[in-house]
Amino acid sequence: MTTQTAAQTAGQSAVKSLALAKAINESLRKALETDPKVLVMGEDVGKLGGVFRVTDGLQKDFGEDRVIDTPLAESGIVGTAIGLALRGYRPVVEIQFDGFVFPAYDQIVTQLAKMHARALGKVKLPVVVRIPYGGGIGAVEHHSESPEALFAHVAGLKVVSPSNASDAYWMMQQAIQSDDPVIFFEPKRRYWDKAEVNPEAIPGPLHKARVVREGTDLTLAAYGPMVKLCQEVADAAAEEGKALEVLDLRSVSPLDFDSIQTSVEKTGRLVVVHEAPVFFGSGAEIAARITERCFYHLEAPVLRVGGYHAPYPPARLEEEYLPGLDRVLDAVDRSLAY
Amino acid sequence: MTTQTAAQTAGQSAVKSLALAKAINESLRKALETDPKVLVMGEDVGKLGGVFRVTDGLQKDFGEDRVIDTPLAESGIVGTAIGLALRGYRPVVEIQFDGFVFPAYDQIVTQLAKMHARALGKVKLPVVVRIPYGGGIGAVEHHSESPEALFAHVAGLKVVSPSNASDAYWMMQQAIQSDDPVIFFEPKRRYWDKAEVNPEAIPGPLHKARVVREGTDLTLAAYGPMVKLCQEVADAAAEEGKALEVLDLRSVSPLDFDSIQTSVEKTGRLVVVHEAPVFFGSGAEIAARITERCFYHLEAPVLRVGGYHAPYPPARLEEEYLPGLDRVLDAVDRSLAY
Amino acid sequence: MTVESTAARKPRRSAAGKTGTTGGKAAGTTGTKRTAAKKTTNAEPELVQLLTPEGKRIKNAGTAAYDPYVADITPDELRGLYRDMVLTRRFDAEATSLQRQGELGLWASLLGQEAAQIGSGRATREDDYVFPTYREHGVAWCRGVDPTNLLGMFRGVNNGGWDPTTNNFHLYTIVIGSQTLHATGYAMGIAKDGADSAVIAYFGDGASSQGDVAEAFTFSAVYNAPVVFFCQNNQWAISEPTEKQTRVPLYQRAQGFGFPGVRVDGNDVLACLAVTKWALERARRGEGPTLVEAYTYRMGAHTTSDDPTRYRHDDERVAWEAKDPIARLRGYLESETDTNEGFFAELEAESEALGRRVREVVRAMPDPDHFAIFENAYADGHALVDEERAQFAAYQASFADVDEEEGKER
Amino acid sequence: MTVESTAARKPRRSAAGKTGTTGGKAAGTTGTKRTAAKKTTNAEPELVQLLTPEGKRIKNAGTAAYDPYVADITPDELRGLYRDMVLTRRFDAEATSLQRQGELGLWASLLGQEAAQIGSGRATREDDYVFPTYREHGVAWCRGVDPTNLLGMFRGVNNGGWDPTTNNFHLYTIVIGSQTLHATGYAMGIAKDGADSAVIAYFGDGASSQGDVAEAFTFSAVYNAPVVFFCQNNQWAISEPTEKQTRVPLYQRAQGFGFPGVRVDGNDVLACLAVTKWALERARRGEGPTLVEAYTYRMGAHTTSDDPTRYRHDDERVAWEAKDPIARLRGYLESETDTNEGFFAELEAESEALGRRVREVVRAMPDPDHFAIFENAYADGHALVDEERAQFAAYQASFADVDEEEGKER
Ligand SMILES: Cc1ncc(C[n+]2csc(CCOP(=O)(O)OP(=O)(O)O)c2C)c(N)n1
Ligand SMILES: Cc1ncc(C[n+]2csc(CCOP(=O)(O)OP(=O)(O)O)c2C)c(N)n1
Ligand SMILES: [Mg+2]
Ligand SMILES: [Mg+2]
Repeated sequence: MTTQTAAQTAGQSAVKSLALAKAINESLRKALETDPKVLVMGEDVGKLGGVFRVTDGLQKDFGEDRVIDTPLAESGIVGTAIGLALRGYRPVVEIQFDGFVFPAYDQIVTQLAKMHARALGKVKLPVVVRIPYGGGIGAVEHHSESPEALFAHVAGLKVVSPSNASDAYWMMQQAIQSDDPVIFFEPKRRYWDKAEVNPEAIPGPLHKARVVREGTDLTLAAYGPMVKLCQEVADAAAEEGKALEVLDLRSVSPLDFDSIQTSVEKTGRLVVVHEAPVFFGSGAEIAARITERCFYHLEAPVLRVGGYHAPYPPARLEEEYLPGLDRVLDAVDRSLAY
Repeated sequence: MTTQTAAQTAGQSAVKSLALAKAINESLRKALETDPKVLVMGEDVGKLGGVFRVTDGLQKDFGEDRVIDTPLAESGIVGTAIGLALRGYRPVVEIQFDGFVFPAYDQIVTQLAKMHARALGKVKLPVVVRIPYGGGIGAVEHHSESPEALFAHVAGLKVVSPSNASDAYWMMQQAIQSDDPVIFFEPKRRYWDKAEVNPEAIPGPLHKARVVREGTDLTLAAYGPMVKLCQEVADAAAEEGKALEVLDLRSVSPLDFDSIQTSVEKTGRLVVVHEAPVFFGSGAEIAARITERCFYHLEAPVLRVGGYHAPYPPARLEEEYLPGLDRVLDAVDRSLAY
Repeated sequence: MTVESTAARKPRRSAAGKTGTTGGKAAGTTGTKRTAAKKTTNAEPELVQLLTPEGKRIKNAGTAAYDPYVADITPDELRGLYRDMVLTRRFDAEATSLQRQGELGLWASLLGQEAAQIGSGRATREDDYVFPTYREHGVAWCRGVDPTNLLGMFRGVNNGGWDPTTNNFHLYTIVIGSQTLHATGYAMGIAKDGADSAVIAYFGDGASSQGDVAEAFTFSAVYNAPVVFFCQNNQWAISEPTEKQTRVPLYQRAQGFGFPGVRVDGNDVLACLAVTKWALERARRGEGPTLVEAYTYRMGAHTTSDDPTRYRHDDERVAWEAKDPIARLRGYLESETDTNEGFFAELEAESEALGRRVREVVRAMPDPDHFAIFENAYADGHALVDEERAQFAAYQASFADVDEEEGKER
Repeated sequence: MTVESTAARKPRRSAAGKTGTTGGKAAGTTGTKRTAAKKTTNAEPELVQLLTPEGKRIKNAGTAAYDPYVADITPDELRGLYRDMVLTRRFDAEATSLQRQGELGLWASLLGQEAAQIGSGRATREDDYVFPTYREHGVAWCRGVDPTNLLGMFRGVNNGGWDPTTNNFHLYTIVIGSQTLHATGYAMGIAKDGADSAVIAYFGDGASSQGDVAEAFTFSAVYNAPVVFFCQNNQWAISEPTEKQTRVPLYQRAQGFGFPGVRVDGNDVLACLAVTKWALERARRGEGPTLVEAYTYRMGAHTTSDDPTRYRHDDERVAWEAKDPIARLRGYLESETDTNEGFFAELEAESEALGRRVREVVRAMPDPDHFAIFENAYADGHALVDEERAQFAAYQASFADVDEEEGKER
């Protein structure tokens, strides 16, 4: 089924430094190799290897029958993926950019999310919907959005977003193995960031947050592209003598409230950072539930840093629109001032 | 243009008791009469008058050119409404049930919401999207959902929901007059509830909350179908000597945080009630922002009562799924116990 | 409603005679004469019919392609089709009355569409897979789904009460058109597996307007998927006649996507059987998708919630009564086969028994356990669902405590 | 890529000869002979062409319907078309190089599609309304939109830098297919107004697969809306050839929705002008929608971010060079009109000047004010936007303070 050489396969067992996009590529390759039911589908995923090259080389090695260039119709892509899943396949679907998932939204919300429950558990839909998301790459309209809240609100879906290459590799493995549909948000501005990936050691469960940096003064919680920013914020704050704890939430649905709670019980302060608009965003849910869980521990209200309630602006304004070092530091200061 | 008799027209100037559905009907009639650019479009809105009879008699009186039965295609309905708006019309579009808005979601999110900004303000899209929503009517799947959070998160849209006939009449007038797209959620289980409507006195701005009942011990905030429930809860609590303040939020985007804040500064406690799932629902946004605004006033965390994170259940389970008197009272008790 | 009424609307503004009015190379006319194009657009489209409304067998050049598919049908098989239709209608009537009695919240009757459903349903092979809408009670019957299972969602105890994998009969799909894409994907999977089964997707005339259906046509054509799109054109989408969805006959939609479309008399069970078999065989042979438009009529209301007197004249319905699918086959059975009165009497008894059983089963259908809310939201679990289930349990338990304390008071 | 390659895929499984293989009444064959159907599916579809690649005027039975629309075209008008194409190409090349220089973030070149765009654009009347995709720089030119306005979104200073109501040229639409519905709605509005203008909606071969486009076909047919769907089939949707979107020629899609489709040589500006005029006139006369498929070729990359060497052979592009739309019209101008060298020389100078102006304007294009984030989110305002704007202002002001305090340090 695959044309990989033994040497290449052996090579995979070593820890290696990979860009995030390449880590997903290798993870898809691994899945295609291991499970003949895994398919990769989407616009331009074949010869081109996707506009970000995430599926580079896969069609060449696994054939057009498994790595499928689809017609330009997102509802059709997700709808047929559902049918393929009913037939026993495990499709990994690519939506080319965040802003183009909406034509598929009906199939995702009314069918993909609900069919398992509708069938009283008799059918499973192990479909992964990959969505490169977020801004910061100077793109035109519809190419920089962060719509994760619109999926997290929908029961029946799981929503995750890796922040680094190792998680990208492993979370993709786990998402494909999951019997539930998973919306897999890929932080496109981190596609080229490298990290060590060990394809032999699972770092942990798919929906568990990770403490990226320990601290005692305040908790910064983020996922996907904002984790790196929060680490930079923590560095900057450290210079001013503040010890921030940084949580990589990794999963948006479910949210790992236990881990956030543990951290907040220690620090007493929480700032949530995401690119998506603050209004009705993930930060709202986190703030509401953590305030309920940690009412007597919080020394300040949970603060949120994210996009404004306005359409994602043209590229030359995105620096102002997106959370950046200064804006997060400002929130940290405001929280600490309580 | 209209075949109404003078007597009928004169009759409209008197205060009258109308069912909520009928109030919307009269409001649409008024708009069709007043502004030749107003159109009503949707599936079965013509001869049938809509499955809930909200558009009853309108096609007969205003003709097929203004009250338009459309093909069965929600994206097409909203997409052509956008085109009509660009041509100077003010379409009021009906989505037959909450669960059927998703095929139109792409047009709503990527076009309707963003075109005014995209055009740097040069075009306006005064489109009203009417959606009968919510449960409690014993319906089959997709006919009982509350997707308002999925629209409130999207900048460029306004989202409102009346709780009674008078608001239904007036908010529809205001929504049609608005130069922004308005998603108008109609509480279908309250369609048959009557109230006094005065078609001559505007009760107030479209996006302003209203104190429905004054109280000092705790604030209950709701909109649409849950306002009546909250009034019942307040009645029940009053018997136990608790004075609950009830807020009818009326608008979900924008949310009238000022009014909520004012109330919470007085009561120190807030419970938000909606039918939609709690996770990533309106309650999250309200809790997060009010906690930030009223951090030192809150005696208890903001509590939320809403749907569970599961697909809307079959009708025989909806009583357990939906917020009811006991569940809200339970939350009130929990809040007061802090 | 006649076919003419689905033809093009009269021009909006007066069509002044002018050069170039008709394009010599427009798609409707490519490679043919203008008259042919006119014919396609305005004339009564041909309808595959094997039985006259009176039950006489038709054989001519137009039926030749389909005759072979019913050439060796036995009288027993014909009686089987008759039985299927009678029992399906009986079941449907029973469900309607159960709705009136409050046992069901809603019912979507198939009255009038028995031939379309039984003919096409009986054309499927066991290993074929069926994607219905919400009205395919007759197809479910052919697939061996216990009819009482169909009632769960209309009673409100579940959203689909059968295991779709047992009979290869998918759950009812309410969001119009969605299932055509699932069917296409499933068919793509069959092709990948190298199997020679096929898929049939049901949808209505109204559904033909949904973008999803067009996308299903595109995907199935591009991947040459073994799927039959079976459109029951029952003339109405709730209150909207077919001319609100299209100005040309629906079966013609297929051609522009590169596969054949055919209109069959949807009240002629033999024709529906033959045409569907033909289409399924095409799929099996790797010739890709087919659109079958079964031209029929919704004799009843859209659902029990609907009041068709608001939007259509009863004479339309009356006119269609003359084409009743059951009477038609009965005519044939009586005149052309050795079917005797005993068969009809026995069937009547069987029909009564079915009605009784349906009533009993429905009335005994228990309400779901409250915790069913949380079951099956996810296959692999979800932390929040667990948390909410636990809270719900505690909350429910608090009433149990109160109940205990207060005894019978609450 | 030849037309054959958009024909039906070879059967998945061997097509054993069997009775009933071809349906006598399938849509492709209704009222015609099987050979005709075969022709439609497999043969080279007819292409409306008025100029050979060498620039010779073609007149025959196939062009008769369209000839009248260019019968009285003057040499000056022909030179005008030539000028439009040359300047558009020049503008496009300038934009491409501005992207390479970092002045634009992205550019979507129309290279090769000048005739399709100028021919159709020049067919529109001032009161017609145009809905483009993101590549209609030539149409924008015909509509009188200052080309530098098109660059704003590619530079990242706005999402559409012109007032669509000034030239009846809508903003570029990036979500594939969406604008076909806006066009249909706009056309419905024209019909309601009783006006006799028309709408033209542009989209690509890839876009033809989107459900929205099919819904636009349905709505426009049902309401008989005065709209022309102008599909530039440039053979590629990023890396996907047209056969990933359809297995029959795209113009045939229209027929199944009840309106004509016609394929025109998209590299023949005269044919594009004539066919589009014909289609717009149909719309004006109240005869409803038309689909025009302009068969052309994307000579460059999809956008400046794309690398076509990954997915297509350069000989394909080279083959299409022989059909260059500008060279073709030049051939005609030189052989059939009195156009002299002076015209070409002047045009060259004008072209240089345009390039210079574009460069200058772009380089001087200011970044938007930061507060533009909040402008125009709503027409009537929104409390949260006001609140966030105020917070943003305070936040920005805090830096001003710091800047003041720290002087040049920050
Ligand atoms: C996406 C969507 N929109 C609207 C509805 C509401 N609805 C239910 S059935 C129906 C009409 C369907 O007509 P048709 O496709 O002809 O099928 P029929 O009911 O006649 O069998 C409508 C509008 C729906 N179920 N789904
Ligand atoms: C809904 C949607 N999906 C995906 C994309 C990404 N995308 C941009 S252009 C393009 C290809 C379009 O091809 P075609 O319609 O042939 O137009 P062309 O670019 O060839 O002019 C794609 C897939 C998009 N813009 N919108
Ligand atoms: Mg129907
Ligand atoms: Mg293209």
